[in-house]
Amino acid sequence: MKQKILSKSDAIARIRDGMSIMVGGFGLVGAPLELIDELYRQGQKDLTVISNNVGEPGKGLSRLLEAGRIRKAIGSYFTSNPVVGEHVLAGKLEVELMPQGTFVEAIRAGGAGIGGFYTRASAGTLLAEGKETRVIGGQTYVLEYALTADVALIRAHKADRLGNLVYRKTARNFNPVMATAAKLVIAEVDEIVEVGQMDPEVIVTPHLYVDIIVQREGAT
Amino acid sequence: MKQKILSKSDAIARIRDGMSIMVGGFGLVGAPLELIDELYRQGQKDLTVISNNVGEPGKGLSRLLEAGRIRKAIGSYFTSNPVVGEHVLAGKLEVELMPQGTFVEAIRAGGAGIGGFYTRASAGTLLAEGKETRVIGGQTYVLEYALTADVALIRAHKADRLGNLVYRKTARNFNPVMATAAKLVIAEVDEIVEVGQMDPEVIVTPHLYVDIIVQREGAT
Amino acid sequence: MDRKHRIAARAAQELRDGDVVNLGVGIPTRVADHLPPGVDVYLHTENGLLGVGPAPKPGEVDPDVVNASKLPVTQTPGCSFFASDLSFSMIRGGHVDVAILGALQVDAQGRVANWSVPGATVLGVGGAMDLLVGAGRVIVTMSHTTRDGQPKIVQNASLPLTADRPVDLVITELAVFQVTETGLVLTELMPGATLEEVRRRTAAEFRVQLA
Amino acid sequence: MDRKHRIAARAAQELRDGDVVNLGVGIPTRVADHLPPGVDVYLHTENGLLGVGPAPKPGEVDPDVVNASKLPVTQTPGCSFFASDLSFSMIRGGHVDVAILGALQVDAQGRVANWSVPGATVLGVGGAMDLLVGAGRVIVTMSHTTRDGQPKIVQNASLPLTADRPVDLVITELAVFQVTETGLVLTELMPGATLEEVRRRTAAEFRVQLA
Repeated sequence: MKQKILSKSDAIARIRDGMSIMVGGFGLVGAPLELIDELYRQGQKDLTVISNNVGEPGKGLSRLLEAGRIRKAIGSYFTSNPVVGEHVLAGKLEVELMPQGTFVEAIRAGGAGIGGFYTRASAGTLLAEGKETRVIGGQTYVLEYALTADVALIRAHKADRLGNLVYRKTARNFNPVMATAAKLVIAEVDEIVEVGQMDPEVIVTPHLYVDIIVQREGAT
Repeated sequence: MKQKILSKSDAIARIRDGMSIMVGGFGLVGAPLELIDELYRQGQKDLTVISNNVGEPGKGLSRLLEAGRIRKAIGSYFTSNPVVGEHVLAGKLEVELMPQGTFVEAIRAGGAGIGGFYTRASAGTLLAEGKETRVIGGQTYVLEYALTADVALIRAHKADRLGNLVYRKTARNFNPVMATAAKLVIAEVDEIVEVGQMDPEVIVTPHLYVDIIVQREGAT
Repeated sequence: MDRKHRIAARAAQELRDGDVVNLGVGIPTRVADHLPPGVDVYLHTENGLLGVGPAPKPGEVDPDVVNASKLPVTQTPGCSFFASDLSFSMIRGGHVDVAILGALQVDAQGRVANWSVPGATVLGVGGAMDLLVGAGRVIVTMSHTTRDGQPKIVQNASLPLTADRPVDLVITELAVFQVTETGLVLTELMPGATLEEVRRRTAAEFRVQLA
Repeated sequence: MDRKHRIAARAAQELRDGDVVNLGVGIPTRVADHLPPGVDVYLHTENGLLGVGPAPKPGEVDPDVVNASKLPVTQTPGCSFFASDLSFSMIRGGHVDVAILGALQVDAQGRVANWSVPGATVLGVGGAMDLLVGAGRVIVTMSHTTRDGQPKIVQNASLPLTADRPVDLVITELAVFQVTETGLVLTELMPGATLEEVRRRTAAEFRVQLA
């Protein structure tokens, strides 16, 4: 059996300057905060971050942003962190914004071998400017392309040693879908159990999606 | 609270001649056999069936086919039932065939408000003839459109009175996705429990997808 | 009952037993406090919960149970948790019966601008665009004018639209407008409001069909 | 060891510890019996199970646990069940490391025809097209010729192709071919086979690079 359990420093050491990184979490809920802190500690830079939000001032991904290590952020709602606006105005951060449903669907497409898809969301709005559209069944749909990344940092509740994952309540959010769409998937978990101790009916992320499991150090 | 539990005869009586019907199951595994039998008994005809297979001779959907009540079948693998071939050759059945992954993705799209999507599957083959293609990232993708239906007949293991569903093992297959893509969703279940008796983390089909619950009569 | 609660109470009258409802921030959040007797609704939040309950008591906060505003909420019996992809499939796919949202502007066709404030760099859209195109019925609840008295119901929106789809109903402290294919129709005056006042504070054409 | 098992055993040598593998019907099914020591693989079946075990003993059949051929199988520790949409997302998305499939024909570019038999009305495709475009690596295991001795490795397929993507490896009872950008390369003769015999029974051009 492949050994997937690594220390957070060994896990994050796989990330190189310039990589694209998906990061789970809705705000800080379900965000892999220990992995993000380790990434902050190790110093990788010039990163493209694909995440619904970019942390909060002094917390989570915002620490990387404040240190000038994020080049581009792709997501749906950055308004809650004023640091994002400051960096955009200062020309230090490129931002790509999309409807939250389009954002998550593009990531799903990336993980599911779907090259692109047509969604009603944003049709006729500023966000669809320059995008291809198509009328289907009398309504205008916008063409959106798949999103993938070099790495996904996700947060789960429990893993078994194979890498099967379950989540906790609304901390699930973007984590399972990001686990499908990156070349290297690193999961920060509260607890690791033996193979066979998870009910096969309730596993949310089957182990084929998970490369590395990191046990959280902090209290959960 | 809305009353969603009905007898199978009241549930199936909602189906009219000429309707399109999604039917869950991989072969007979996870197929809503009691609902299909009731549909056979009630006599609705001129049906379009959207199902991976069309039963087996004398069983499941094949009974409807043999009685000449299916006009068109949309699915992925009809080879296992020789009755399908006979009816096609006799000009009594129209067939629309697609790769199994495209079939299930089209249904998912129908339920998820996605108008169409690009898949690699079938590119350069007979099944893609006459379909639009697009090169994305250097590879050819085929444009496929969403599938929806008037009714979905699905099979689940357990329901609560609100209509939350869980499935059993590989009997899950197409059932959860079909539950998202039809105007009227009727679920045949082994057991009905009270609200609050299902773990909110393990519900596969949230109740907003389910209109009618029918308790199976037969032993499971 | 203050103005915001009156608007929320009027919106609650629109809900039917069994409806799955997504509530935006602000006035919409209060709709849940005004449900008529016998009407059970199921609150959906796009971050992955169907069956949102009221705010938790102090000391009973579960940091993993939040709503789309990232505020702590509770879960109700029969609820379910799911990932964001399924949550937006529900929204876009028409499985959320009613969305109740705030708006910065509504135009004469009933289209809404509610995601981008004037002048600022556009940095957030969230789930608004998906809800506006996908929800079965969309109800706008908002104050009739801005803080400085400017009409929010306008002939043409000066702010960027959130969707090409018109909403179904607009409820303010002064009036209720139904949105039809031919534009806005004033169908109700709220208690104490006059037609003259509505006309004065509205900058869009509308027809009047009071009951 | 009969011919089919020899082919399966050779295919098993291609698998690495931790691989997620999807096995087609026929010869591919037997690959699981020939895994080298220390190689744990996880069998995926497209109807919704990762962690397929061997056929059940009589009397221990669970009718709800079947493989893609609708035959009863068992489940292994650490397995998971999922719906068809996720199962094909795994396949198309490149998360199945290896697919081992049978074929009716392989052309000189290494493309496969395996879904439509000659003359018959086309009534089934199943998961073959998705596996062929999506699996990380595709290995064909098949008899070198048809029952009546006709070559199955041909310059141009007379049967309809299953995908535009060439496979990676073709294993028969006579030979192993690697598929490269410039076509088929014979890299191994199976025990007892001669280059002359392979040439005689193959109707496609190929290069020879025996170790």
